[in-house]
Amino acid sequence: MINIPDFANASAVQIIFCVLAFITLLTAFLTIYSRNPIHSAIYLVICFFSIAGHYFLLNAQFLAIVHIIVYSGAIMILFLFTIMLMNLNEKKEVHRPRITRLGAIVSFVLISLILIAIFINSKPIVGEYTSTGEDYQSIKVLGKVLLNEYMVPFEFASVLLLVAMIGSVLLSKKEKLEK
Amino acid sequence: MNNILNQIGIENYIFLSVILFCIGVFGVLYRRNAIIVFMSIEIMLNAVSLLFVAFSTYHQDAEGQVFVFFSMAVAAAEVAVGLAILVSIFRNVGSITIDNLKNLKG
Amino acid sequence: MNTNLSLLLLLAPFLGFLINIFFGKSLGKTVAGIIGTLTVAVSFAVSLYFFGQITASKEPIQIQLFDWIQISNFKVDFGFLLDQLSILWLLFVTGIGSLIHLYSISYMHDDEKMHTFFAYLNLFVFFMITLVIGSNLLVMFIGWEGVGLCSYLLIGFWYKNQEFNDAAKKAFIMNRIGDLGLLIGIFILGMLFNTLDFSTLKIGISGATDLNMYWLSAAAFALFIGACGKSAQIPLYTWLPDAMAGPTPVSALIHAATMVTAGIFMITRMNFLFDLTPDVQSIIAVVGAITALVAATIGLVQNDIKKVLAYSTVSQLGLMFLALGLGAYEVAVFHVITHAFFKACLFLGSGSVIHALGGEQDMRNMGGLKKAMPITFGTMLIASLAISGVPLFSGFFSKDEILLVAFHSNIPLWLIGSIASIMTAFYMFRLMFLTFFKEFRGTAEQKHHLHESPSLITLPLIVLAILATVGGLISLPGNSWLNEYLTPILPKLATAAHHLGTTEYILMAIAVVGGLIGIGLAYAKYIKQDSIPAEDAAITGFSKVLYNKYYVDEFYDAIIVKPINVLSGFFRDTIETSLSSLVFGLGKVTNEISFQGKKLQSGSIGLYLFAFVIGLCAIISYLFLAQ
Amino acid sequence: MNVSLILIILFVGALVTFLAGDKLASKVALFFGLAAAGCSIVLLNHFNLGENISFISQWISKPNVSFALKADGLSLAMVLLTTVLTAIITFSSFGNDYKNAKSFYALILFMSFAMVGTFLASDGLLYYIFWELSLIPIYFIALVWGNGDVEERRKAVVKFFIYTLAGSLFMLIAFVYLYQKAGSFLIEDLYKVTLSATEQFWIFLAFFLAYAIKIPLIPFHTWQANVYQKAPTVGTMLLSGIMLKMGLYSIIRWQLPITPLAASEYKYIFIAIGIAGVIYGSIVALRQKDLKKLLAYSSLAHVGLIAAGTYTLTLDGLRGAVLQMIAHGFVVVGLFYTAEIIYRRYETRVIAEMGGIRSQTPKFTSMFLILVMASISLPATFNFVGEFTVLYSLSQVNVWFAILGGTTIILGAYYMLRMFQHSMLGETNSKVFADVSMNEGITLVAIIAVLLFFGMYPKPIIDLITPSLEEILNQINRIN
Repeated sequence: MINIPDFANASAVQIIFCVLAFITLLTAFLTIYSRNPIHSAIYLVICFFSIAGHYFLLNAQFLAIVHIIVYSGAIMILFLFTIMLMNLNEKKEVHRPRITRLGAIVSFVLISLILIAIFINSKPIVGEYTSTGEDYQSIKVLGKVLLNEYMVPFEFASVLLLVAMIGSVLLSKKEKLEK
Repeated sequence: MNNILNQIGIENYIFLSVILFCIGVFGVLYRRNAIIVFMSIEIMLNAVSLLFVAFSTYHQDAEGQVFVFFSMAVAAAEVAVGLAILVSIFRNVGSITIDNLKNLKG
Repeated sequence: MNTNLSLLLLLAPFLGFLINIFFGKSLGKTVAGIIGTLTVAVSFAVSLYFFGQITASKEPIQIQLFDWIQISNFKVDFGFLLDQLSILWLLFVTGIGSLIHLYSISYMHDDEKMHTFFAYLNLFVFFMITLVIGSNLLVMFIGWEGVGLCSYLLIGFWYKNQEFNDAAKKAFIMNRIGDLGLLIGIFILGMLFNTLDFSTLKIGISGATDLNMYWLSAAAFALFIGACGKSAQIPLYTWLPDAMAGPTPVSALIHAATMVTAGIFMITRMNFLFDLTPDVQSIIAVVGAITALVAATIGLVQNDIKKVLAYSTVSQLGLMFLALGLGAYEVAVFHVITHAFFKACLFLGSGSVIHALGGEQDMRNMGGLKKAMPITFGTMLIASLAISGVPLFSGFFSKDEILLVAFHSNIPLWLIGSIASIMTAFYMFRLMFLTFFKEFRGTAEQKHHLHESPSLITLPLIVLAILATVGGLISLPGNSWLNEYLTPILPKLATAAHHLGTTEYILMAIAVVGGLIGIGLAYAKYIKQDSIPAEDAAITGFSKVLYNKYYVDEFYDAIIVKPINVLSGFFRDTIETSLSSLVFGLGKVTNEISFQGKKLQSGSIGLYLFAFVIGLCAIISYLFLAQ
Repeated sequence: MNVSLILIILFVGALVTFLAGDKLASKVALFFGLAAAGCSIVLLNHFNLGENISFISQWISKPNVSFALKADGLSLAMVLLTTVLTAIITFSSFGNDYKNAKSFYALILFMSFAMVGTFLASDGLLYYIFWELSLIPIYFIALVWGNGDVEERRKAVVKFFIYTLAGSLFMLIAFVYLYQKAGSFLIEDLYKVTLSATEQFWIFLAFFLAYAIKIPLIPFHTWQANVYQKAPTVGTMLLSGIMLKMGLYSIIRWQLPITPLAASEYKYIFIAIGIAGVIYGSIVALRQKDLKKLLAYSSLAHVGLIAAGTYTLTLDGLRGAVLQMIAHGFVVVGLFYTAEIIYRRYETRVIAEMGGIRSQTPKFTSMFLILVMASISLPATFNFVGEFTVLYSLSQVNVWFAILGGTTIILGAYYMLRMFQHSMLGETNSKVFADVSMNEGITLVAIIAVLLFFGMYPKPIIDLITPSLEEILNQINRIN
């Protein structure tokens, strides 16, 4: 099922995909592997950028932009701030028992195998990707869908963000010890 | 209209996101640092989002992207609250190694 | 008319019971006694009326009152059957009953709970009448158990003494063992013939062609066990001597004249069944003969005046069962009647003696009462002569007929019966000699108070003594009014030959001589030799075994009562606790599992996550890959 | 007018009693108890006139559950038993002062409500709900108002609660399984389900576990004696007088007709279990020192016989069982009440500490003796009618069953008379025993009157229950 890409005759898009995918996987791995949390965060930012690149590749420009803003911009900054706030570095990393590592690797292998096996077993994918030519992912269309069909969840999402904001403020406020 | 998937194929996206997801799982299990675990979770979320977008293109339907949009909102909220919790844990315990957090021991 | 009269017959004693139990105390002792006596006398009068009616018409009177119990294949009516047999029984139950009530007015006058006593007596008569006139086995069973209840109440009348209560309890439980047998018999009959009604059963059993002999015998045997319990036959006889704990009128009425004859009544009622089951009949005959002999031997050495009479009763009942077993129902009935007369007389006489001696029952402390109590002595002498089978007294005729029947069917049984009769003569006159002859052996104070009993006591004695003398007239050999009277009940009688041959006369002579030998032996030992039974401790040898009643009570105690009690303790202490701990153990196991399971909840997030992922893998692979 | 009225009266009664306050509670409860009894008698009259007094309405559409109350002769007889006994039990407690009386009496009425519901419900789930509902009030009654050491009491009562609850769960499983087959919980639909022999066996067993624990049959009886001893007498009366009849009733109504094949296949085993209970209970009762415990074991023996009667699958067995259920309900309530009367005066339940009561109070003794005699089923008491019929049905199956089951009349007489002898007879007790009060007298006389009247004239009850039992028997025999 897995088609080995024919690099010799690869089109530009294919090459871009391969590069992006490689970057995504590598940085994701490095995020986990790196001992220094700061490095991890930075690798993660790169990973997010590459995913945004995938979005561009898939012609989802709006989502790609939002992704960069939210993830690389907001979330990762939050991570970095927190890491710095806690002053984490390599030395604070505790020793991991071998059994943990072994368990992690085993389950990694297991879940990969299972997921891949599922997709291999699932119905073959249609070879031809027809296109109706309809516009479905421009900002205009997305806005209409979001504010018509998904208006209520959209509003809820805003409420959620508000609540999250209040919650995080409350949580990170220094507790006044009342006796 | 020229569809990008004609050149790349949806299965490649599937494999990409599966592997990405598994890396996330691996991170969650492998690392003891709560912040890294958090990051791994973000990786898993992104893996799923990527698949959403890929299938959105595949089905020529905007809804997949809308869902990614919502999941981003949730992820943002989650990170905000989660990190706030981590901060307060760090303040109280002095460490964010998850091995030390055993208050739930039965 | 008949319905109302039969209800009057039944309910008059019940009314007496109600009045005495509710208002007895305020009415006063004498009034309570009179009410008790009168109500029974009313029943007697009604019985007489019915007797007249039945001798004229010869038609049994069937009365149906209401449906009682509904069973799938038949229903049980609450009804009465007044035929020759039940009316005969009614006559002597209510007749002797009223005499004994009369006697009790005086006898129980010193007891503070005399009204209760009369209430119980009335209740007894009520149940006894129910037993006798019930039209089916189940109504009879009401009376059957009811008289058991009254017997329990009356034996334990002086309830402050726990030994008396024990005796009462023993009587009730022994009776209940028999009752279970009776019930089983009823069940089998119900299943076989779809009815419990006597008249229908009779038709069903006599008319049926393909009878299942196995079940028929089982039913007859079960009924016989019931009769054994009520009529104190081996192996269920031990309650009757103990029952002497009750007041003496009770012993006379219940444990000599009426209740204990219920078994004979029932077997006679069911004669059509027993006639078809010769195996059971022979069992009955053998059991009766052995009971007669065993009880007579025990009676030889007893020193308690009432105990002697009690064993004598058991022995006489044994003779009646012997007759029943040989199919001579009319002879058994005849003996029941004569026995009722002379045994009631004897018991009441002994009561009179005990009364005079202020409660003394041990014959070793009596003697020489002849002069002080002439009427008591005279009546008791007549009764003793009757029971010993001295010619012309009633007992002679009835006992002689039993032996006659036995001789014709089975010589060993005849021999056993004859020996028992000789022994009877011996111990009865031993009783008479020890009690009434020679010098008084009691305390001086008792001697000072010696007196003849008041006329309320002596009157019933005299009446009974007369009846004991002339009672034999109802069934003279060769010309039996009783046999003729009972022919509708016992169809065999119509065809039986009644002729007196040489054999019969020889047997009669043997019986008379035997009786006289018994009397003579007693005379030789207790008058000539002037011997007095030894103290309890000095009794040795075989007489010790006899004195202790062959240790049967101890035997039963050891093989039945003790094991049950031990078993009960074992169940209570061991089985119950282990069952209980089994249940608690289940709880403990659950607890332990949860305690162990708690350890999984280690609090380690890493472990949770690992488990989570593995679980996820499992679920996913099940959902997607398992197909 | 239909049977839901009784339920409404009892439920409203419980609420009103709770609101009435401690002082009025007992009287209000008695009023509602009598109202319910009166209502059931009126309904009985309507029923006898041929009116339809059942009540059915859709309750939950998915799953398909109806609020169905079906009143046939059997149900009505049991309802009558429940309501009349509730009134008697409530009245019997007038001599006692209870803390928080309003809750106490409200719980009694509530329990009565649940039990009446159990007897009437003809929808499986509804029945199950009522069945479990009845457990809650008795749990609190026994736990809060019981006697003896608190810790031990808690242990006994919690054991009882969990034990019966666990048993009932099997029944629930059986109902769920049946629902999957039938698509409805209505009893008529459940009757129609055709089940294979294996299915029947498991369903039969599931029902049996629930009922055997509730009744209780050996060897599931270990909760019984302790709870009877620890519970307040009112609780004991409710438990022994009515609640264990729920189990017996359910055997007849639910277990046998739903799984007739298994019932006839294994009937010998279950009759044997019942009879083993008779003998075992009687023998254990012989050497009990505590009056209430002795009565508990005697109850074990009697219900064993009743259960054996039901499993004979004959009309006589079922009829005798129902008659004996009613009779036993009354007599056991009476006996426990006498234990309570003695306890009120002597503060003891140990038989050895009693004795010599008869000379002080002949009235009480007579009534006690009548109850004892009824309990050992002397003819002309109601118990005899029941026991005779049951034993007869056993003899139809096998005479040996009747003989073994019949040992109850011997052993029963033995332990009851022994108990009577040591508690009532003997030398006058040094402690004063006050004569029975008005309330106590009325209660006992009422019970005795019922026992004696129906002992002589059981026809009304026989006529009432027979048609419905015949119908159930038809259901049982439908496959054979």
